[in-house]
Amino acid sequence: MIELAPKHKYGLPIQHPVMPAAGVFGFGNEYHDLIDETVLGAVVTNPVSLHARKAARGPRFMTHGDHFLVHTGLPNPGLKRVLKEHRATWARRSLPTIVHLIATTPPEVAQAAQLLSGIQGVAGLELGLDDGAEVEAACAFLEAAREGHHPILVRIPFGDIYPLAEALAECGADALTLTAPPRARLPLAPDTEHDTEGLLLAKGRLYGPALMPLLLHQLARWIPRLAVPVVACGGITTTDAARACLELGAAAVQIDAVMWKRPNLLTEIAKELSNE
Amino acid sequence: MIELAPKHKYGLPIQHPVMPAAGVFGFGNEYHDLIDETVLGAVVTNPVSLHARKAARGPRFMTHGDHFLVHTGLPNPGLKRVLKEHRATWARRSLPTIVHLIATTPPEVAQAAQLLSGIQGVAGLELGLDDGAEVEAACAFLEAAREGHHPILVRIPFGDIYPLAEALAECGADALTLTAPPRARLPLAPDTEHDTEGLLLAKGRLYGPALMPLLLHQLARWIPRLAVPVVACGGITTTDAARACLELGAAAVQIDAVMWKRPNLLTEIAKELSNE
Amino acid sequence: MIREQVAVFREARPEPPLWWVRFEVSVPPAAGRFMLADLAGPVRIPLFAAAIDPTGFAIMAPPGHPATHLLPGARVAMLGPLGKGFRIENQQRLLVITEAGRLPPLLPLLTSTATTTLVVEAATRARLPSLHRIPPTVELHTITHDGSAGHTGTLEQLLDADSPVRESLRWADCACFSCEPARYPALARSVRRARMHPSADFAQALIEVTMPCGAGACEVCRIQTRSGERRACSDGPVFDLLELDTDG
Amino acid sequence: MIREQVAVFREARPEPPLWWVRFEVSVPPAAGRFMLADLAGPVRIPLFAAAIDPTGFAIMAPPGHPATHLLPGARVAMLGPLGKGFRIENQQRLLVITEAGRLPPLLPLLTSTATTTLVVEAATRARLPSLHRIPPTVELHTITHDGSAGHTGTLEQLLDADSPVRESLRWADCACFSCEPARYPALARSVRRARMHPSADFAQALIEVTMPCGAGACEVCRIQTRSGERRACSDGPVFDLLELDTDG
Ligand SMILES: Cc1cc2nc3c(=O)[nH]c(=O)nc-3n(C[C@H](O)[C@H](O)[C@H](O)COP(=O)(O)OP(=O)(O)OC[C@H]3O[C@@H](n4cnc5c(N)ncnc54)[C@H](O)[C@@H]3O)c2cc1C
Ligand SMILES: Cc1cc2nc3c(=O)[nH]c(=O)nc-3n(C[C@H](O)[C@H](O)[C@H](O)COP(=O)(O)OP(=O)(O)OC[C@H]3O[C@@H](n4cnc5c(N)ncnc54)[C@H](O)[C@@H]3O)c2cc1C
Ligand SMILES: Cc1cc2nc3c(=O)[nH]c(=O)nc-3n(C[C@H](O)[C@H](O)[C@H](O)COP(=O)(O)O)c2cc1C
Ligand SMILES: Cc1cc2nc3c(=O)[nH]c(=O)nc-3n(C[C@H](O)[C@H](O)[C@H](O)COP(=O)(O)O)c2cc1C
Ligand code: FES
Ligand code: FES
Repeated sequence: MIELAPKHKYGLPIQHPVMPAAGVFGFGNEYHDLIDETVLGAVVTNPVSLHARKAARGPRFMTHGDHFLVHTGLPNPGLKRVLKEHRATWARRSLPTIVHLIATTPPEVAQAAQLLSGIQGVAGLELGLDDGAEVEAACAFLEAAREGHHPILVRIPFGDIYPLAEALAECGADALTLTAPPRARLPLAPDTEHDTEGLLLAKGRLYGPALMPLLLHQLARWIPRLAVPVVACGGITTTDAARACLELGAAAVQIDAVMWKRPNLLTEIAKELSNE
Repeated sequence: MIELAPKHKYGLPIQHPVMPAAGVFGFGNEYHDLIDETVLGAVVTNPVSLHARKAARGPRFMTHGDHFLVHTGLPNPGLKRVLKEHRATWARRSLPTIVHLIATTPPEVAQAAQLLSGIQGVAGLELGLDDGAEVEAACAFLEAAREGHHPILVRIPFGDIYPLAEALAECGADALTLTAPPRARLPLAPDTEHDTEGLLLAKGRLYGPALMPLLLHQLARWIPRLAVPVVACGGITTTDAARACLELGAAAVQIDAVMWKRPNLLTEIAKELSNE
Repeated sequence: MIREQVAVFREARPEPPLWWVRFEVSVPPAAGRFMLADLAGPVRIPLFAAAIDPTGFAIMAPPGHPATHLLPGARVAMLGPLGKGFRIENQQRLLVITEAGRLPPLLPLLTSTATTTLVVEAATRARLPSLHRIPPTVELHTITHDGSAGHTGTLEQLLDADSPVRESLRWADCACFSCEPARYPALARSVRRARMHPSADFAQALIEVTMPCGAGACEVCRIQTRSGERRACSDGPVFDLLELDTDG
Repeated sequence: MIREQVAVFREARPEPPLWWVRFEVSVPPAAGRFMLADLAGPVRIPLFAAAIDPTGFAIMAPPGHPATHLLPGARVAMLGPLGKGFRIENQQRLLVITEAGRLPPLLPLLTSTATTTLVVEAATRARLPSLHRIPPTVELHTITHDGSAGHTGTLEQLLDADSPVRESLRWADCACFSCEPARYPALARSVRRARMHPSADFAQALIEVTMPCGAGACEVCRIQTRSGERRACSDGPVFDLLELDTDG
């Protein structure tokens, strides 16, 4: 048993150290027929906000060798609609659901956290911050998320571990997810119509195998000085990499967008780790 | 003509916007027979320190898909020996040589900068800082480097743009190189003897194509607020990527370790850009 | 609910300007549905069938497509069939309207039992597809922008003018489109002008966008419809064309 | 000063447990020198010749090596020949000492005009290389750790004991080694014990380390010698064995 929220009154115990990252698994049971959820520790939902959000305009996906950029704008139908469609799935599920909440504004986050408070199957919230969030703003979001009664994981942007991780642990985050994928840009083919800033560049978050060695470095540097559990996330595509995260002190690992290519990898890694 | 050091009394004019990054081209004319240097703007030497440095122990190189980790410890025979062996090459070269100086201690950097002051062909110094350098320490290194009379480029570590870039521009850096490759770690095969910290992880700097989109994001974010020229460095492997850096406002680009695989790429990109 | 299948690559042969690539698989995708294949690259690639048979399906892919680099007998992991395809059951008179380059995923429609009319648009004659994949029973209209073959103009112009193309739209029971998605709002309006009260699904349009997950998880494939955003991978990729008239 | 060549891949055939892979190239690498080939992966891969002929060279590579995946006629960009190879000109009695798995880069030495003795060490008989690449004129001594073939023990033990292996070292004009680099300091001391005043380059050792650039630029290939750090790619990869005795 792994306790992700040792300081929280209810805690957030999980049976296994592997889960999908926010944004790769959907809200409900999209992968039901492919994936044996029982070997997972938890399921993290796609990002959701109190109000509906529309998809980003412009290019949303671009490959770069083994890597790719995704820029969706975090579209979602709003929390109420998500609850209506998926709360039954969460209630039926034998393992905890962690709802990923987009840090839009503190009042919206507070209202969303309250709405989620009574929901069966939801065992915790993961708060997703925007890049470059200032410490006070990030703490205000955390405060707001704590107005529900769930344990709060905060997912830290790739470039912001230094200002945010220790501060949020002190402000009362139950656990930290290190990290959200980094922001990146790519030159677009010159004939592309979508042009975000006069220049032909696509914007987005970078996914791919190169994130893993960068993540390991950050875990080695930061876990020793963080007083809360850390969930590792970023480019983990092998059991060796997942194990390295755990040996560096991570409490659990999240598997990100590699799932779309290899849906079984999530449970393969989970099974291989649980056989050790 | 591109002026890399507009605020410096002698300036650092270069004819073309492409040069090799520190550490990929050697000290002298190793690539003489392969590369037409005349299409380059400058040549940046391998990192050198006042005193000799030995190679790092443990694994120095490890691949990870299209990426790799390098950890050499910046070995070099010390500045005097390098001068003895290579100053004739620098003097003969028709384009500027920029000597990359390792920021060991401020007094050593000052002494090295003075030694380099009279050397024919040397048109500037690039100061390489360690990761996580504090602002005051970084400025002290810059001060020391300015004790010679050369323009100073400071190469900023990947994770330290936020604290260092603006501060160093204000402390008098003539230009900034964004960035040195990021620190990273990789799990070693379990049978490896070299084990750096009880755990089987190799340490090093990460090179490869995924750095480019991360670089473009940082350039877009930082160039508008920096009052000095920026030299872009990190994962540039195509003319499109080099052009994107220049369009984002970089004064020049450095081509890094891809050179080892494709030595001609440096001059290919340089030629393609100069034909535009 | 997603099925996983192992397809076996059987052959790839050039059929200029494309390649014909055939896979064996237990459950092939119907017209307009797709498989997500684990070929090269960091995400899976959608494959639409250009031909379907009891033991598998074939795609038509451009040169350099990773499916053209497989070795015979190679096993390829595929998710699917995924998505909602063309709904043409019990339609007597089928009209298929397509840009030349977007014809392959509609080829299976041409072998349906219905009486079929095919309208193909290309910039110029050289861009028209070779005819040998088009059954002789299919009535063919070609449109070229430069008038080098068939009718002169664009699809929109011919649908709006008094033309045999518009005539075929008038008489059809069902019209299946495959065009650049940005054209669909205008095409929807042309359909409305030609038919007074088109029924739901009278005009159906295939939207080909990037679909990295195919599972409704990644939200990359979102498209705007009159009734809000929908996912191409699970709500489509074949949509009611009139739903795509988001400008109107 | 680095030469660039385009090699043409000619054939790859299994020669268990390795593959025999042949390239045509104008200037092939002599024994102990290498080519840096642009095959798969983010850096070039060093290739040492297992056989040299006027039109090219062959390597012996493990299964899965990217050279075994080339298609006939494939053109491969190579830098080289690079480095300093074995210096065996005018040597009458050549001794070649190698771990079984490290024999291939020494095979060209066996076809030199000298009288040659080969000592091959393996953990057990099954690990010994197949004999058909060893010319019949070569005198062969095998050593196995478990005694399953030839002499029993390790190379160091046999060099230090009163053995035919030590005897061959006594009589040789030149000894060429190819072993795990960590063993060289001990082997250097064994050589010193067997020969009173070995001349420079009497014992030569091939050091195989990662060489990403081959140009003396990356500093990854640095190795420690008695006279300071040297680069395997340009100062070696064949060094005077006695120079590698850094412990002593
Ligand atoms: C206390 C503090 C600590 C900091 N720590 C760090 C650090 O450790 N590392 C570091 O790199 N920087 C750090 N910064 C710098 C900070 O991240 C940036 O200055 C800040 O993000 C502004 O970004 P930008 O406007 O330059 O560019 P962009 O990131 O391009 O953002 C442009 C604007 O658009 C908004 N925006 C961007 N993307 C979206 C989107 N998808 N949807 C909606 N809005 C969006 C941004 O919020 C911003 O207002 C820190 C800043 C402060 C004040
Ligand atoms: C003002 C300030 C601003 C900062 N800004 C940022 C920021 O923007 N982004 C960010 O990520 N962090 C930032 N930091 C944090 C800082 O980078 C780290 O806390 C610091 O690098 C210490 O690293 P470490 O000891 O945790 O780990 P490591 O990086 O592993 O270093 C361990 C120790 O070994 C030394 N060392 C590491 N590698 C070598 C080597 N190859 N050769 C010799 N010595 C080596 C290091 O100097 C350190 O003492 C900032 C810190 C300060 C004080
Ligand atoms: C207001 C705001 C809130 C955000 N909240 C989240 C979040 O909850 N989870 C997350 O992973 N990223 C969050 N981000 C960062 C987003 O991932 C990113 O900035 C963007 O909105 C969504 O990514 P994309 O638009 O690049 O696809 C937030 C960004 C903004 C602007
Ligand atoms: C004292 C010190 C000085 C450094 N100076 C430089 C430098 O001049 N240039 C540079 O690119 N990196 C510099 N770095 C960062 C190094 O690249 C890196 O930390 C390490 O020393 C060399 O990389 P490696 O050992 O990981 O190969 C310095 C590091 C240290 C500890
Ligand atoms: S392809 Fe991912 S949601 Fe449609
Ligand atoms: S291989 Fe790069 S210096 Fe030797």
